[in-house]
Amino acid sequence: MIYDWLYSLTGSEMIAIGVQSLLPLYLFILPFALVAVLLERKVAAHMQDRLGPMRVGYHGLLQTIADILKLLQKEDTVAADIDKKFFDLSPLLVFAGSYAAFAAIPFSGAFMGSNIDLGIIYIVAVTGLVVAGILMGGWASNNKYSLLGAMRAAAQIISFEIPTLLIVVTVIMITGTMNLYTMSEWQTGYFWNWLILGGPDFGIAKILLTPLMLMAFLIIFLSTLAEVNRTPFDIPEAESEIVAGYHTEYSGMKFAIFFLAEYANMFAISAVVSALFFGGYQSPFGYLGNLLEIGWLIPIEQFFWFTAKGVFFVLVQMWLRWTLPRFRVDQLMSFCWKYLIPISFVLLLLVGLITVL
Amino acid sequence: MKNPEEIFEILKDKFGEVIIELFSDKPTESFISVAPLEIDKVCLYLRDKEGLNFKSLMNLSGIDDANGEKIKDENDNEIIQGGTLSVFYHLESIDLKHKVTLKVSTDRENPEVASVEEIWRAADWHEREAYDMFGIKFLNHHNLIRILMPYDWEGGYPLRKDYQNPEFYKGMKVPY
Amino acid sequence: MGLLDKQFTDDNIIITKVEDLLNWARLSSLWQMGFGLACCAIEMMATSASHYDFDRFGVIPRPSPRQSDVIIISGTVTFKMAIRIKRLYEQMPDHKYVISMGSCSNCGGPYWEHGYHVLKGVDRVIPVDVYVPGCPPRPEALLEGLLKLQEKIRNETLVSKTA
Amino acid sequence: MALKTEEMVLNMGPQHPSTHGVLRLELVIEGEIIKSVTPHIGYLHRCFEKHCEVMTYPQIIPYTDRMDYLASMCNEFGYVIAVERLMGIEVPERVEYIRVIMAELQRIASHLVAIGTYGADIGAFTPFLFCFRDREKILNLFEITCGARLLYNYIWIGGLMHDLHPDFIRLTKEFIKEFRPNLKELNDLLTFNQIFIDRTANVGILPAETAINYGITGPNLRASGVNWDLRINDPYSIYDRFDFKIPVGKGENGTVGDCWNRYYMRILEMEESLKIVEQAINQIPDGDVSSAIPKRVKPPAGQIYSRVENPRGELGYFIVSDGSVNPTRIKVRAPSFVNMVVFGELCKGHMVADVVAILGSIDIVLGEIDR
Repeated sequence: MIYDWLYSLTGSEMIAIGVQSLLPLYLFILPFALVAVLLERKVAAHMQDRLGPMRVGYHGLLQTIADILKLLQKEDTVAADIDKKFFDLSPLLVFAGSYAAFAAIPFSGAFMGSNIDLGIIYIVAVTGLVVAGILMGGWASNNKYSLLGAMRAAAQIISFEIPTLLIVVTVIMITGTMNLYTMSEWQTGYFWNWLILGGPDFGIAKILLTPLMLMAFLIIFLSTLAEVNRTPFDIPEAESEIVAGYHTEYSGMKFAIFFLAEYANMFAISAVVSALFFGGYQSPFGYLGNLLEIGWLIPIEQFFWFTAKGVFFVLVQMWLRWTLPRFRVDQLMSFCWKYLIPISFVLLLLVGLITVL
Repeated sequence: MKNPEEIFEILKDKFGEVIIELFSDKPTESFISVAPLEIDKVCLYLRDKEGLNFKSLMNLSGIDDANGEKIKDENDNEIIQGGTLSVFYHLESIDLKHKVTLKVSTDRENPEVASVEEIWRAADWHEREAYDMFGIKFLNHHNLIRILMPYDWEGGYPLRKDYQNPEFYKGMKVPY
Repeated sequence: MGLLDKQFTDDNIIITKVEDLLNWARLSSLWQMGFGLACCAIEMMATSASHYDFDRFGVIPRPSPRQSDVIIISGTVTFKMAIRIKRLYEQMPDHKYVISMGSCSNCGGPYWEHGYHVLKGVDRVIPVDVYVPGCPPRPEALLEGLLKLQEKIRNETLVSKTA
Repeated sequence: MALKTEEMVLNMGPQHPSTHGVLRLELVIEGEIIKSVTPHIGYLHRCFEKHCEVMTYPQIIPYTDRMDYLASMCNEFGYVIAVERLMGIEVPERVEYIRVIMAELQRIASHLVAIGTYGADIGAFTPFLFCFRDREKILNLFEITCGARLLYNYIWIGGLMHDLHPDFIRLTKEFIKEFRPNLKELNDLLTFNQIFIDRTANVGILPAETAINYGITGPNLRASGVNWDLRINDPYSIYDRFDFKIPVGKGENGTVGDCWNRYYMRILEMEESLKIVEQAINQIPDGDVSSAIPKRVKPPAGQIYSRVENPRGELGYFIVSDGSVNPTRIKVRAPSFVNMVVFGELCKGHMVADVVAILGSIDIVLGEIDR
């Protein structure tokens, strides 16, 4: 859609692809990260009876911009005895992983980076790059805290991929597609058509599916939360134990890229969760565009709803972060292997039975 | 509940020569003077003997008596020669609620005291501190190294009365 | 200011404006190294806590020296610690600032005379930008010290000094 | 064939977010499992005992403030009691009451820091700020009393620096009224949070026998199930006039003497301290607070070991006097210093994350360990 329009505008495939692939970065990820960092600080501050940044701009609106500008100016320290190549590559890989995930995320009916059929599987797979990046950075830093953080991250992310994938498979069994666009379209209509409430097909299956889907949502939310290392699963960068985890040795812009990737990731998982269970970009109450018969309003509305759902889950993540303590590494593992994985297996079985019936 | 006099009598009967004297002049608390190399045996007895039960060591404290001869060295600094360094032990029984104070005095030039670290683990760091500050050597202590001062401090034992500051430590000036 | 530092020999309007922007960024995002030494550290924590809220000025504690811009020497520096402080300071990337908080780190404080193990002033090992007096300084005093530091950063320049 | 593994030595500190100051821990770890821990202290050794030998008795009071800087009032309290016992001074009733009020308020403030930082160690940052918010109110009470927020020099030998502010009683009552709900909120947020309990229960168990042998005192000893509090068992000042309980660890969520118990003791103790403050401000008599301050502090020759219950345990002052204006020797039996010895023993076999949990539960203050 956007691609077609760009193609007709410029007449060059290359430019169209180039512009389209960079669009999410400039239109969404960077502004979102800027807003999210500030939002996190403000949300945290207000939860803690504080005010948060107040001095730059109105209520500290420019705080993140100042931070980025400052980080740009900082010296890029390279300690002796580090593996320079991997050290430099690591933040890029981490960012690439979270950035590539945005390619398959349907922001609205008219705009998604790439409408690939494997959508959801692709996202789960490509975020695996993050592990490689973190492990690389932790190892190359030649710092024991970084190494510990990286090892924890690797163990954690790989373990939590399993329940995530199991739930994804469960969802695929119901929807019959891996394409996120088709999946969102499938949940069209009003909010009772969302998968969390059993999907659009009425009947006994919907009633049976609803509680199962609620559980599935909880599991995938928790396991993706663990995949992006947010509290209560933030053990790879547990500040009070291993200083700053895998990015202990990073300074300046490289650190900023890690930071950016973290916030991009936060949105990515919220987007996946809302695309799977909450109708993706679908509005819960029908469209204003349909009512007023303005065709171009619908994609914009859809974009709004999608962002709203995403930001809502990001806010939930922040809320959890500033409320809960953190797990220990073995508790985290047993939580995954003893609870999440068996439960998701059972869910898979039950949902399989229901869909067969 | 026993008062220091009774404990002194018990110890005197048991150990004889080792227990030297009971000092008690009010208003201060009384203490029992013990020979430095036998203190561990006395303490073990005090801990395990029924009716004494001194299960906990409240405090262990070194002290420089500064009772030696004050002379001037070649740099015109006053140093003390001879005399004693002492160690005070404050014991307490939590179940019987009585306390006793022991004191050992040892030679300033070669201060050696038997360690009670095996008897009360609490003494571990206290003894290391006394070693660090006064240079009192606790025999049979498993890890008698400096604790508060840097491990490579060469300026001597700071709480001795004749301690002189070194001029520099690792390139940093010590005096103001 | 990184690569551009002191690279220009004469001042002009563009440089001045760029300078202002860069200085503004630096002074409004001073990340503090989360590192306390002694009594003053408690007041430093109180300054970060809800009542005084360091975050208003964009100051957040970072656990790693690599990511911090300002180190607040909050308390008595002993010889054993001085070596480590020097090392921490060296580990911080450039554009680093030092606030010496409290009498002890200014000059040895109450331990100046008989403190055989106290470094009499942290400026004997690392350069200090702002001294905050007090034993311990009140949080307001630390905030004032931070504002003074911001003022100092505001007047930094890309132009190399002449004569 | 088994893989060859190597032990790794991890240096935690002196600059580390959760060593509560400048402690250095040398951890030998295998993977995440702790093989042994060696604490290295002395990074804040400020020569307190040397200063005592050259200062006069009243001049030492400000230095005692700076030992356990979270509980300055209690430190002063302990010191002046020791000197008063040595000199045989009787202080007026009003002074005793004010001292007790101050010491108990200080105990609450100190426990708030301990609890807050413990929450931060476990990963919950918000309770830390909530605790500091409440602590700020206590500091305001101290501030109207003596003008200082942290290091007071308020309790003098034989009396006080000056009398209470006229508003003090009213403000303290207001504080108590505000603080009780906040304490409940803290319990809901942190104490009975399941993740928090999972992290701290059954971790770092300290049996009573070991605790006594290691000389552990204070909340840490009581968490191990030993009912031992100097305010009851060896009463000083006027503590025998108040009605309060000594909380003892029961192992509600795990074993007696684990980290959670040690943490929970502090919550319970704050409630008891509130009770003491309430009773004291209701009973406080009128009087002159400076009538018993001696013109010249010159104790007779002799020695005394005097101790008080600090927020962290038994704070003892061993004072040797030769009859002059400055003491020959003052040795401080700092509770944190003694409590820290057992740390290496507690950590064995646990994980890296547990090290900070155990360290936080012991609640050390480095200023007191190193002096």
